[in-house]
Amino acid sequence: MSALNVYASTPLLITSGAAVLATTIGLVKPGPVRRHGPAVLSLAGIVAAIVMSVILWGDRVEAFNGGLRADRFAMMFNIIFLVLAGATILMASREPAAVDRRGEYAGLILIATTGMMLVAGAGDLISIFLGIEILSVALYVLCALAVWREGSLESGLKYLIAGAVGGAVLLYGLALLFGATGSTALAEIGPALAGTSLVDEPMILGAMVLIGAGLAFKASAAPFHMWAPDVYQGAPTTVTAFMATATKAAAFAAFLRLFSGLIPDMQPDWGILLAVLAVASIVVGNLAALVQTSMTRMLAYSSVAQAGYLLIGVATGTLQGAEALIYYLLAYGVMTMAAFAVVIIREREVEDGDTIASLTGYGRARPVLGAVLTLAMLSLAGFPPLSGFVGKFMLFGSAVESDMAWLAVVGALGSVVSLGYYLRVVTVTWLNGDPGVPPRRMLAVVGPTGIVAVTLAVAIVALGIFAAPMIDLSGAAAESLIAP
Amino acid sequence: MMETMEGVPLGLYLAVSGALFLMGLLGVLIRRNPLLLLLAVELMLNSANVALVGFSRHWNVTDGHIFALVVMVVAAAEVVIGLGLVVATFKQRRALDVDRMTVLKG
Amino acid sequence: MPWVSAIVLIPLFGALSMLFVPSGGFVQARIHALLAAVLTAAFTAYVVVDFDRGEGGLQHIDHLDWVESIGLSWDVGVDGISLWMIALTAGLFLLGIAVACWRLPECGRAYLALLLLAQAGLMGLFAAGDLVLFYVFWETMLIPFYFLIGVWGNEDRRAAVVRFVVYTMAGSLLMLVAILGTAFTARSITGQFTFLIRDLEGIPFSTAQSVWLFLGFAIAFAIKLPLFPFHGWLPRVYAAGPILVTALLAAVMSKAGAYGFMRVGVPLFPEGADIMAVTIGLLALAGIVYGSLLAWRAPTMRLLVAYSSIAHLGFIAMAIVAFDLQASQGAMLQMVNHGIVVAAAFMVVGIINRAAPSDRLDSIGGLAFGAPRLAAVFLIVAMASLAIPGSNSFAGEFLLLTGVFRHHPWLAALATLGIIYAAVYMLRLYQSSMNGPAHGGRGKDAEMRAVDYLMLAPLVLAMLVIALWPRGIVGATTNSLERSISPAQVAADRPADQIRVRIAPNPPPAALPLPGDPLPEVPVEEVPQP
Amino acid sequence: MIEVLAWLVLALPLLSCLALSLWPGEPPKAYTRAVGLGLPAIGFVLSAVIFAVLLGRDAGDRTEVSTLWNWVRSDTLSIDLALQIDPLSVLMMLVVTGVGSLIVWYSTEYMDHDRDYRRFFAELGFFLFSMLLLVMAANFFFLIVGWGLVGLASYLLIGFYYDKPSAVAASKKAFVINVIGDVGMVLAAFILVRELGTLDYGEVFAAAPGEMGMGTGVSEMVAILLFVGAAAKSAQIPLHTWLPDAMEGPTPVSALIHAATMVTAGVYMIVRSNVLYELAPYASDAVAIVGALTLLMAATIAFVQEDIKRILAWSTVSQIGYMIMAAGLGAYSAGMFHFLTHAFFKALLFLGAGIVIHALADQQSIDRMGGLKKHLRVAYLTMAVGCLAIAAIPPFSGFFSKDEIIAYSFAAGDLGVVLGIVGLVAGGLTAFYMFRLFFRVFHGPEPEGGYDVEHPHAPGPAMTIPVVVLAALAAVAGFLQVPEAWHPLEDWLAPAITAAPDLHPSGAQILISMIGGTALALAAIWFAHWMYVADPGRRLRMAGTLAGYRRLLHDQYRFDHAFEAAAVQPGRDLGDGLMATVERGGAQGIPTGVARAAILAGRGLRLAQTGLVRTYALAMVAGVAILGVIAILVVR
Amino acid sequence: MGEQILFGLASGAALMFGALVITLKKPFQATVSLIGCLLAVALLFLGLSAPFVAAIQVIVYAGAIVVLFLFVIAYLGERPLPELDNPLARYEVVGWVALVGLAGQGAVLLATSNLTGLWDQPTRPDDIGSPEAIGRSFLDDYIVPFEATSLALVVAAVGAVLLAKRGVRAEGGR
Repeated sequence: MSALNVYASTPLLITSGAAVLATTIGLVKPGPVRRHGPAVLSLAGIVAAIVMSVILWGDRVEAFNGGLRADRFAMMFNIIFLVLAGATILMASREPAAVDRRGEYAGLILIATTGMMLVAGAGDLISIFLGIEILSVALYVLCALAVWREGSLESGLKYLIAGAVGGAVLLYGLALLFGATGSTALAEIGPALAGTSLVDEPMILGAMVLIGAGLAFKASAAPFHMWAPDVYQGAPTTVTAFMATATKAAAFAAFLRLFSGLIPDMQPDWGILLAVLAVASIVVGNLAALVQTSMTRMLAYSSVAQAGYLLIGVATGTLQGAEALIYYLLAYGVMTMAAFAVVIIREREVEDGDTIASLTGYGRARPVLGAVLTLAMLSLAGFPPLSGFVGKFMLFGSAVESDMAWLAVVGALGSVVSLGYYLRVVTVTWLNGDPGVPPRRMLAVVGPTGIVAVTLAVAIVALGIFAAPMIDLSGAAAESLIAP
Repeated sequence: MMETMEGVPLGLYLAVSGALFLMGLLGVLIRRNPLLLLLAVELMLNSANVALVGFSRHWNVTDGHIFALVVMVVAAAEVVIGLGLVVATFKQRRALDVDRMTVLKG
Repeated sequence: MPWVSAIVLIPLFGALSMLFVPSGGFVQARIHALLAAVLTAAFTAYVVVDFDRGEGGLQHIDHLDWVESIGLSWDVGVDGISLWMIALTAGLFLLGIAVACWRLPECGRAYLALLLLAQAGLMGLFAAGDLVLFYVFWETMLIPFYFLIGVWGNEDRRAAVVRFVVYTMAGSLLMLVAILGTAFTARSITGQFTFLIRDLEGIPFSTAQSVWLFLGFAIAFAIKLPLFPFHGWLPRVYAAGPILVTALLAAVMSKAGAYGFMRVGVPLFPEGADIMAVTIGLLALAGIVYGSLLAWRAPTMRLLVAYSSIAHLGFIAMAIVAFDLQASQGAMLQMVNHGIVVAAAFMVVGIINRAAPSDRLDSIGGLAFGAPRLAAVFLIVAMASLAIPGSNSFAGEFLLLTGVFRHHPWLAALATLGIIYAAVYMLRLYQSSMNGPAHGGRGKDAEMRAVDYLMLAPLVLAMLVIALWPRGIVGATTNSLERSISPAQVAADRPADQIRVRIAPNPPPAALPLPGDPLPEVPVEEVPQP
Repeated sequence: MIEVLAWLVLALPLLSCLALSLWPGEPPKAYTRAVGLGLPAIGFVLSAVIFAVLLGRDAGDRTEVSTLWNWVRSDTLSIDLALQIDPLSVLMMLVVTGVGSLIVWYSTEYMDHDRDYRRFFAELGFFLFSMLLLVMAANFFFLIVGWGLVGLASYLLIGFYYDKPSAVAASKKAFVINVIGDVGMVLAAFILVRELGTLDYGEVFAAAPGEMGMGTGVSEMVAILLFVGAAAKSAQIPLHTWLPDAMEGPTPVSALIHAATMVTAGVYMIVRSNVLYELAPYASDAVAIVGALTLLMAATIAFVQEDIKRILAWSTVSQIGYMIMAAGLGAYSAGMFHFLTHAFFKALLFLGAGIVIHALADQQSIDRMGGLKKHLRVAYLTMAVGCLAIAAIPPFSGFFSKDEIIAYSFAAGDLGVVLGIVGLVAGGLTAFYMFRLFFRVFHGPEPEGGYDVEHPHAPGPAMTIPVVVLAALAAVAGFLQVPEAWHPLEDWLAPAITAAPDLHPSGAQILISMIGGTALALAAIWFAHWMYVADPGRRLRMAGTLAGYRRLLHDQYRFDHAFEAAAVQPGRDLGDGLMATVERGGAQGIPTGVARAAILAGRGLRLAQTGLVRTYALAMVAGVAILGVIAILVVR
Repeated sequence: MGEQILFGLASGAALMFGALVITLKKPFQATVSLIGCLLAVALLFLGLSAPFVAAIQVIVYAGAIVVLFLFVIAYLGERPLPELDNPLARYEVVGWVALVGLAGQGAVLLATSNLTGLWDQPTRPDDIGSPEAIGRSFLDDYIVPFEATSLALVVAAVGAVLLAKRGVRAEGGR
């Protein structure tokens, strides 16, 4: 009880409190309070949590005897999660699945966010597992939120079954890691493993294989990705957006904590495992995305491929890799979220808004949203000077620096393939035929979602052109992870 | 207090644990009823618990026990949600067969 | 005064300013675009006039750290190689934008904005002194061209642009890896991490490093050039784009590949370049013959010019890997020439298309009677294109081939086949449309109009001026090209009297090489202290 | 002073071209005439002044180089935009501007009813400029530039009637073959740059003997490659086929470009490069042999031609063969002498033919002619002079020049003797086909059904006077060089021809050539008379003899077929083949294929995505297992 | 000696019941088998000196969670699935190979592990399994997971309510 230090856990406390409050306020009599209360409350909570995370930046405190870390790494990820959660809640203002259950929706998103923050700040294996499970369970529910839709329920159930298996694999891996070292606290595992290598102890090797697989599942890296397209497509699109960005970030937070942060010295041993996963993801994700007709499925496969790029940052096991990964996670989150925002708007406009074909001529009907989508696609494809480029540049750079240039080559070739589908969206948006919506509202951005979309688009550009501050922050976060 | 005692070595527990884990995996692969799938997942979680508790005794720490308890809570939460989904699905489709849940594919 | 930055940024701001032009404000849009283009041209003119011909390195450098922590910087400047590329870009885009303003297509604001963006991209590419910046512009310029062709092109445009972008990116993403590889490898040798081209010159990479890194760059350049057999994207794109865009694309963007070889590939990786030189030379030769034969048999006018472009760029590629000052200067001159000539050729084809029922060569003929002025201009363009002695192109090709001939006589001798074929296919183009009995369209429709003079008259004038005084262009390139090729000359064991300068690594290699990374011999005694 | 004049001479025709072509719309004919004729005529006057100035100087002091500006400097190579005024170029200038002006004058009437009056004179001006650049250039580079530009001018003028497909085809053929020649020259220039580092005449000729050496491969190569250019331009085997087709151009063009000036540029070039040729004995011999073969071949082909201009064209080919042969044998001044006289009499013949054609409303077939003597008196007389001159009947100019070549040949060793005999025989052939033409056009019966026009009309003064002037020159120009008497031309040219071997035909050789040549010519003329005049029906009766050979002659020894089969059609086939295979299948196909493969792979992955959650679990299990295997195999 | 007998019996039972769980096709029977398996595992926990965990296993796991299963089964009724072609038939080999591979890897792992005392007689542990020890540990080192479990339970509660609600699609939703 010596170092309880509740102060350091304020972001989590705020979000979980906000979650409970938002859920509760969603239960009041129907009316404006019920309609807007949850969103306002949760946004307030998110802002407060962000503020606290910023205040805690650099303090390097630990709460609860090291059970929760408030280092820069955790704070950085907190901010990423919170920003994405805020965007999601804003976009969900007209989410059909959230109608009449806004409180629960916001609450679950916030709880999932809390779970993610727990993962990022975890000081022991138990918290990591628990955080991942909390966010997963919350997402199972969110996926199935549109219970009247077959697809939504199906996605929830599929996610649950696959997720349970993935969770069990992860759990077993954590158990082996604990078994090999005798402790679940990260602070003790590290020293316990110092000087050994995976070659010496097969149990650690097994642990890392299982942990890698379990986390790869959460990060939707091939071959553990197969749930992702179905779930992304079936789930309400706002949830998908959140899943595709924040969950992935959480998985990579765990990756970084458990690999780069915990056993960087053993990178020569586990680097190849993650590299294999990265290659598989890049290949599978990009190829499968080529033939999709649904935007969400396409983005799902794209997220598989992006997971591959992100894995490069882990596989290097270096500070630079972590730095690149953290930066790219933010960039990836922003651009994917922006793409989803446009899809969400389109879905509300037309019945089949999820299909790529429905975007035909969208650029002429709604130039601003078309531009947002274009920026998102180009950035995902890695066109300079957008943030996606800077991220890939850093990731490839870290690979080259770690003598894994072949990984960068694979990434580069994958990016070429990815152009096939990213550009298709752009082509359809601008280059093809008649717009479905008359071009009356040239500059219209539709509601909060539109505002989110435009803001994110600005961020895509700004993070690219004015990348320096963000990169410095990522670097500081990575430093607190690897060389505290 | 590190005296040895008459007992079963950790390795055997791990072997049992591993066998249970694989059984769970096998169950997930061969069952079509989502309820049975959930049961198989419970097997896997239990196998992990055996390993955790076994390791805990091996290293003489409580961590494993704590972990196992947390796993139980998580399992409970998962089961609750899982069963909720199963019931909702049943209400919608009147059938419980994961092999027929193929609205989403490709 | 940051002249070069201004040259890059003015078109960019011009493009962005279109956002603030109200829809329907076409006059305003025209003013913005023209102003940007004219200002760019004026600044370029200043830089050309102010250029110090005695200096080989970069001049008018503007340096600003972009993302310091990962070594990115805004670093632009001009040297003798980029000077003329920038001038070419400024001139052609000024004309192009003027033409576009004169006859604004639908969605005119976007069109002008994209043209300006393309100009900014090209300017940045040619001015970049930093490898990453080079890459940034290399990629960025694809996007405006993608839209320009994709939105305003003909029926085949969508498939063509996607192929174009994907194909080009295939090379350039590998180049990105190579850029990273260069910087990190250089760091392991010198201890300094930089993407600045001038600081990466003269670094003693090992042979294997040099070859691999060179290849990484070379594929991107070869695709852009395009070097046979990497030209698969070109014919369809040239055939699909709106004619003005195709003209600009063929005139300026295809030079990016050659420029890359001269500015980056050869000077940074002399050993790799030397080892690959014969291969590239042979591919260039193959491209010359291949492009010529296909141009001869091409069914449509645009394809004919497109394939002729492959042949012409083959000459340039061949010259670049000869590592001969004269060849390089010829190549440089030829890059400018080809830019002017091919732009004019495409514009002429566009004029003919105006009267013709289709782009097919046999769809129209005998225009000379109704359109004598077009016939005259076309003749000049055709002659310049087939490099008749006395034309500007002949000046370029002569210099270039004499240079190549010094080192690879057979390569140069066989390359002259391209000159003969050029006569065949260019006359085919000229005669089938201009001569013979009139059919397929009224000559009057194809006669030169004021808007056509706007573009073609300056181009023809430029051809004549260069034909009369190529030294004006060649003279400015001497020192920069010497800098560019001399390391490769060293690598190729050329006689000492041919090597004019020696490039010292900057900074000198670290005293202690990293373990397991044997440091190649550094010719210390030959290196003059900077 | 003469530098400025020289630049003026060069600039005036260009000015004329520009002044005509830049005039908006169709200018008045008077203006066109004044500019088109006036400026070249002034050029001739200035050339004459230069000639006079040089004449006033010592022989060693007659070479001047005038640089306008440094055209390019790259590495060690520096090329100036410079003119060289020396006896050789002045001679050429005089002929080009002189004969040129006469022909332009002639054209003012000849082209009067053509629709593109202005264009014709503009293009003629351009030709004169190019030709002058060719002969006045002070280095090989601008020689090549002029070389290329005269090709362009020739192309334009051959294709003057551009709506006529045959003219278009002929112009293209001429151009492409000339480009082949250009490439030969360019390659020679490459070697010169590589070996000597310069292209200046002075420097090349000074350095070549020392740097390249006598009879070395390099020297031979340079000479051969230069000769490729000469062969293309001067219609020597095997690059001669364009010249007969070039008769599609207006007749004055044929006279000026394809008879008097441009086609003899090859001779000029060889003479100019005499130093290089003297370094290359084998190449020189090859040149001479090619010249002789061409001479013989063209003369025989001329036998069977029915088109008056084509006869003259083959005759030109043949006559240039004489000059090339002479140059190859080292008799440079003899070659130049024949060039000079040939310029006069061949221009005369073409212009005379032009009068006939003009009178018969553009009828060119000699089958549709005959008995024109009484209609076209001036033409008849002047053509007679021309024919006698080309047939080498004393005292007309051809007699002196041709016999000088033959005599020099006899003096030039064993090869020379053989070639001299060829020359003699060919002289006889020449006399025959020329008088065949002459008799069939002017004597004999009128064609069946009468002429194409009611009354062949006599030409006006603008056409008559130049013809008469040329006839006078063709008659007397031979006296410039009289064997064993005086040789002012040779002396004049001596400063330019520094390396000429000392050939001195003996008196016997001169006599043999003179008497033999004249006798053969007279016999041939008699034979022609016997065949075409004495009994006009005889040629029809004899039409069946030697049918096979005649067909070969009609096919012009099948050079065209050979080219078509050996180079053109394979090129087309190769192009089509490449388009179908490498382009569609490879360059375009492979990227497409890769893209298709990627999409197929994507479809495969899509199929694997069955929607069955158990599949996904299976993939995970398999994934873990594979990772485990990798861990065991790779990490261990 | 007692532990060995306990282990023998419990592990045998656990494996047997586990096998039944995945082979029995009727959900009710399978669930009952799971209870047996869980109880056997609880015995294993006892053998591992973890009485508290064992107790929780019996009370919470077997007693509460599995009962939930039984409720649901009762609610849904027993409906044997119609026999269909196994859509995974063509992947069956892959599955078996993967499972056998995993088993083999597990065996290799156990066989080659250098973990000290893996195959030795166990050392007697301290008092780590008692409620007191666990409580102290929970509130001392593991308060974060302890608190966080509440979140998991909140999610479960909220989620269950949400999923049970009949689909409401009012308020302008499509």
